[in-house]
Amino acid sequence: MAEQFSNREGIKGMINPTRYGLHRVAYWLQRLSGLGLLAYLIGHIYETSTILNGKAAWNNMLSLTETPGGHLVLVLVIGMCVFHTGNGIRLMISEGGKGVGKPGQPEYPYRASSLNSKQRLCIWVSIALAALAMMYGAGVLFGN
Amino acid sequence: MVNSIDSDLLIVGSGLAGLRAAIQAAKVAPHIKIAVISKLQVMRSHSVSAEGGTAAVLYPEDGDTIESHVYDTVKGSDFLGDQDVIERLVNEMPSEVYQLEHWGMPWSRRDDGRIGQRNFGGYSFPRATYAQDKVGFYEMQTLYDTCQKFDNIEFYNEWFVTSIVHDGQRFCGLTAIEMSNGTFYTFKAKALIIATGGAGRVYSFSTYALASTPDGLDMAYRAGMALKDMEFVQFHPTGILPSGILITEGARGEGGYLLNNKGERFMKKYAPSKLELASRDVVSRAMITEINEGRGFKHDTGVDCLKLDLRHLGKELIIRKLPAIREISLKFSGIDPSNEPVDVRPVCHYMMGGIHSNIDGATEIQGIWAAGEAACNSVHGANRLGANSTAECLVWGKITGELAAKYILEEKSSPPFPLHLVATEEKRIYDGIFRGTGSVNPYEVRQELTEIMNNKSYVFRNETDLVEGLKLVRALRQKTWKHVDDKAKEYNTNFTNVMELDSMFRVSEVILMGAIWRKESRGAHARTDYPDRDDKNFLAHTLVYYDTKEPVIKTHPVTITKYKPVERKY
Amino acid sequence: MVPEYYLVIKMKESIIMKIHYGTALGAVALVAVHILMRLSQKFSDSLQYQNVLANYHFLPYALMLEVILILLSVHGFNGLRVILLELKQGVAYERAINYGSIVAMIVLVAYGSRTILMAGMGLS
Amino acid sequence: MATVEVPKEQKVEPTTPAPAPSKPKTITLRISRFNPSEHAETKFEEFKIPVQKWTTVLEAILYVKQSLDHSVAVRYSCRQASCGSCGMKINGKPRLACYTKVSELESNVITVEPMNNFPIIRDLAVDFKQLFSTHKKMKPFIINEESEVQPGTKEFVQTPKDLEKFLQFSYCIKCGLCNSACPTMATDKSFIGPQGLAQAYRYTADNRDQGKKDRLKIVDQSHGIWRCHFAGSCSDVCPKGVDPAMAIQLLRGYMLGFRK
Ligand SMILES: Cc1cc2nc3c(=O)[nH]c(=O)nc-3n(C[C@H](O)[C@H](O)[C@H](O)COP(=O)(O)OP(=O)(O)OC[C@H]3O[C@@H](n4cnc5c(N)ncnc54)[C@H](O)[C@@H]3O)c2cc1C
Ligand code: HEM
Ligand code: SF4
Ligand code: F3S
Ligand code: FES
Repeated sequence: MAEQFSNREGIKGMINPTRYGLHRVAYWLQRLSGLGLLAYLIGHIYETSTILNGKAAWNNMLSLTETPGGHLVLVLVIGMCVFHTGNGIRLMISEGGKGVGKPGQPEYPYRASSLNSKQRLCIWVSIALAALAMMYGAGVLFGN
Repeated sequence: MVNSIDSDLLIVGSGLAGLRAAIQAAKVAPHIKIAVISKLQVMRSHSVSAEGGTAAVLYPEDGDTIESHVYDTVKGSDFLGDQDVIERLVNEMPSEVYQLEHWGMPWSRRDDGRIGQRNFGGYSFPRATYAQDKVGFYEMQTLYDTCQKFDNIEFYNEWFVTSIVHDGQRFCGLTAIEMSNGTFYTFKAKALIIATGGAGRVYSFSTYALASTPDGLDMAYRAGMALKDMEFVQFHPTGILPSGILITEGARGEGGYLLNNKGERFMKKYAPSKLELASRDVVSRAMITEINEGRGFKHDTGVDCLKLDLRHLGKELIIRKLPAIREISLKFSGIDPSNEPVDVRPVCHYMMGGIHSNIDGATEIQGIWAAGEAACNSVHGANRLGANSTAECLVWGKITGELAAKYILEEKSSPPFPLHLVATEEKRIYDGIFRGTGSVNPYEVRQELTEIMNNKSYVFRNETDLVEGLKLVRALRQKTWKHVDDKAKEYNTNFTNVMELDSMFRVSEVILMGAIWRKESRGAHARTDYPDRDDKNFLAHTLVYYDTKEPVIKTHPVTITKYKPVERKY
Repeated sequence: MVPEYYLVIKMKESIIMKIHYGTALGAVALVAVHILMRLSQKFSDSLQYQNVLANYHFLPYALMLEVILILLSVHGFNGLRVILLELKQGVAYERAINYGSIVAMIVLVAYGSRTILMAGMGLS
Repeated sequence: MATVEVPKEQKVEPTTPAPAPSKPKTITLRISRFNPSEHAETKFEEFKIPVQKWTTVLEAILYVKQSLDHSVAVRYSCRQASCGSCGMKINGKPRLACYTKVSELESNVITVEPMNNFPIIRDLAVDFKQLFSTHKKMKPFIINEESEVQPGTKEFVQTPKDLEKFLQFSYCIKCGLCNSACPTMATDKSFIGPQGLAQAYRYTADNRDQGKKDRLKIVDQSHGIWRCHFAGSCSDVCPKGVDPAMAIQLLRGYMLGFRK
């Protein structure tokens, strides 16, 4: 059957973080932060490479990055990094089959035990830590 | 030119019987081509709804015996069951349960790891082997999954079979429509197993899946095979309101009570020793009597009902052993059975009758076998015991699968294919139905037909009602409902629904004619005008043959080996 | 399903993903050190040309940066590979993605290493 | 058999005065109509229909089919959530139509669309070929040399505890809702999907089975188990409590060496 009739939800469906609960939001944030961090990593490596071109070049670069805009990006990177790390650790543990609940006879009304409260707590904690780190970072960067 | 598919063995129907047959045939003959054809996707068959259990004598060491299962079944059948057939069922069953278990069936277990069994109506030993209360579902899953082992089983999901083609003696093939694109096909093969299940949707209040219409029965009937004992329709005591979804007998097997509006366990009047666990015909009649005598409740919908009380079983037991019942009542009726009794009423649940077949499942045409609920090898006689039907599907699935495979291996030549029959069939369905013209809504006609059946041939019957019913059915048939509004080829269920309705008319007529003919009360067939069993005139099976004018009724003897008919009491 | 042997480097997916997890784990520890070192002084000071160069001259730190660089490139580009693999399928496309991500890893590591190496050897 | 004891009379509480029959209310049902061989795109048709408090979405659709427009294409059978036929997108989320009461949606407009990630045959009916063939590839059966019984064979011993290890995953009715909710499935047409992966685990976790090695090899491919990112949407929509997300992570646990 031609793929145009396949009715796949496509990227929009993949991205849409609503509808399916907190795990889906975490999935989406993990992706987004991963990509963001990758972009930052590339940028960061380019940024540091200017040190090879001497102090002038380095300071030139600093004048680009050491700006309110640049600091905003850094704050975001801090948030992404903390969330991605925290949630990443949760994922590594869960994907190894730990903490996703124990199989047993489900009881109506069914509540999936892999979506249990510990899991949800971990996601919230990752988000909260990210928020805290961002505030701290903002304090350091924007404070004098 | 009509599209054609060649195969060796065709199995129509993918319920328990069809799947069990496919596996057995594939085991016996790994190189033949097996096609399982179903108008549903294969594991969506009605069998997934079976709940309570499958009867088998597993643990003689605990006191169960083969004789006891045989006798319970004979007695349950009100002595109309063929006793050699019943013995075969009972003898084959234990190994079927173990076979399913070896294929992955999640039977519920006792603490020591053995398979669990529970009480069921009409049995003198708890031998309904169970897997929570989703027995049929798990059995279907086990069989469907096991089928995936075999590469010579091909599934035709959503192919609507319309007719059987034979040359008068031997089977030749089938005609069918591929529903996803509407293409008409012929199948050519050496052997056929009909496993199209029951036909309970001819009644408006029914536990059956919406797809359980009598197409398969009708196909065989039109092809000249007899329908046997069709007047025996089982009404299960506990259909939940308002949907008619089944509350398994297991609920009473685990200790549930039936109560009337005085709060009495009224079954003690009707079956003092077995109470709620008397056979189904007995309990259903008791319930209707209570309702008729004014001791029923009125449901929201205005329907009379009684209460099934499970509260004393406790929430814990209900969750562990009857989870599906809990789910069904919570979801569909908004009642938690551990806090509140549920509203129930007798409901159409099983067809004892079916395509006339012998102890091997062979029909009157060479190369055609029938298995499962569609078949009538007379294992259930006038009333089926709960848990014996899934058993029957397994046993005759296996037997017919094996015999058909061996027949194919031995049979060298196929008869010439009577192509003119295919042309006739094409004309019947396309000119007669698809391109028909009419003004009457076929769905309203179906509703009316099923209500006539519900009103005129329910738990209690009498001559006036039945004759009136037959007249009404025949009059309804004259209306111009044979047309299809939807003209698309793809997934045209309007078309298949009208074909189903067409078959419902013929089979309803057979049910009514059999019921009028049988002037006695036996098993599920209770005539208020002939309240007693009449072994002198009616200890015989009814056969009904198709004829263009009026169906022809004949009889067939009952096989009695050990147990002479005696009065039946619970 | 697309056959899996279009990968010339016939690495099982489970091995690849174990590397993904492994690199992530390694990175957690090292990135933490990296950031803490930066925070041990005033942030703007940490960016002073001399201070940064001094870091590169400190061999253990330079080595750590190199390790972080490798871990994160592998992890990051494999992550990207995964996302792209799920976006679209097809033998040619998937082969391009698989090779592309390896090339990207190598390029990024090479480019970053150049900085570490040259800055570390005092070539600037 | 033990004689049945006749218990003490049990009183049903005097029935609360029969609740007044709830009056039907009218809602709007929007059905997505599309026949790929005839139309270029999907359009919605609206129907006004009466519903009661127990009316399910399936019943509502069948009301339309039977009384207003016979040509609506929809798949159904058991009407009791055990056959898996009637999965569709109801008000934006994948659900079983027979298992969703109109009243619980708390909306006067109900929109039904075919499930995502399955090709549309027509209207609400979608094509399951891929799900079925993927299911088959997972070797969903007991792999054990002794799986055929001989005369005199008894059961494999399996305690209630052993049973619990896989029972929940055998609740799966192959309705496909999980596959239609999974974000990987939304773009990856080669992904095995939660339904198949959960079944691979179901048989692997069965103490009668010896096919673990085979199945681990099957799921370890570039569009296999590693394409699950524990988004949990599968378990969020599963109507039967199967929790495929759990099954997948447990299966992956074997591969990461966290579990034996
Ligand atoms: C709610 C309920 C609960 C039950 N519980 C129990 C129980 O606890 N214990 C017990 O022993 N029995 C029980 N029964 C009875 C038992 O489930 C059935 O008798 C049995 O499942 C019938 O199986 P089958 O294989 O004969 O047919 P089915 O499962 O009904 O399958 C019929 C097949 O035929 C196909 N078909 C029909 N017409 C056509 C056509 N025209 N073209 C192509 N294919 C066609 C259908 O698609 C389907 O695949 C129960 C029945 C009901 C209704
Ligand atoms: C330092 C701690 C980090 C940890 C613990 C970590 C952990 C993880 C984990 C477990 C995944 C897999 C998620 C899944 O299975 O869906 C992942 C994905 C990913 N990571 Fe990291 N990571 C870290 C840092 C980084 C960094 C710094 C980058 C950027 C270079 C990065 C980029 C990515 C990308 C692009 C993905 C793919 C996203 C996806 O598949 O949805 N990660 N990470
Ligand atoms: S796992 Fe749940 S949602 Fe998925 S197919 Fe099975 S029953 Fe449906
Ligand atoms: S939604 Fe998909 S990503 Fe994994 S947890 Fe379920 S399969
Ligand atoms: S009709 Fe069977 S699951 Fe809905």
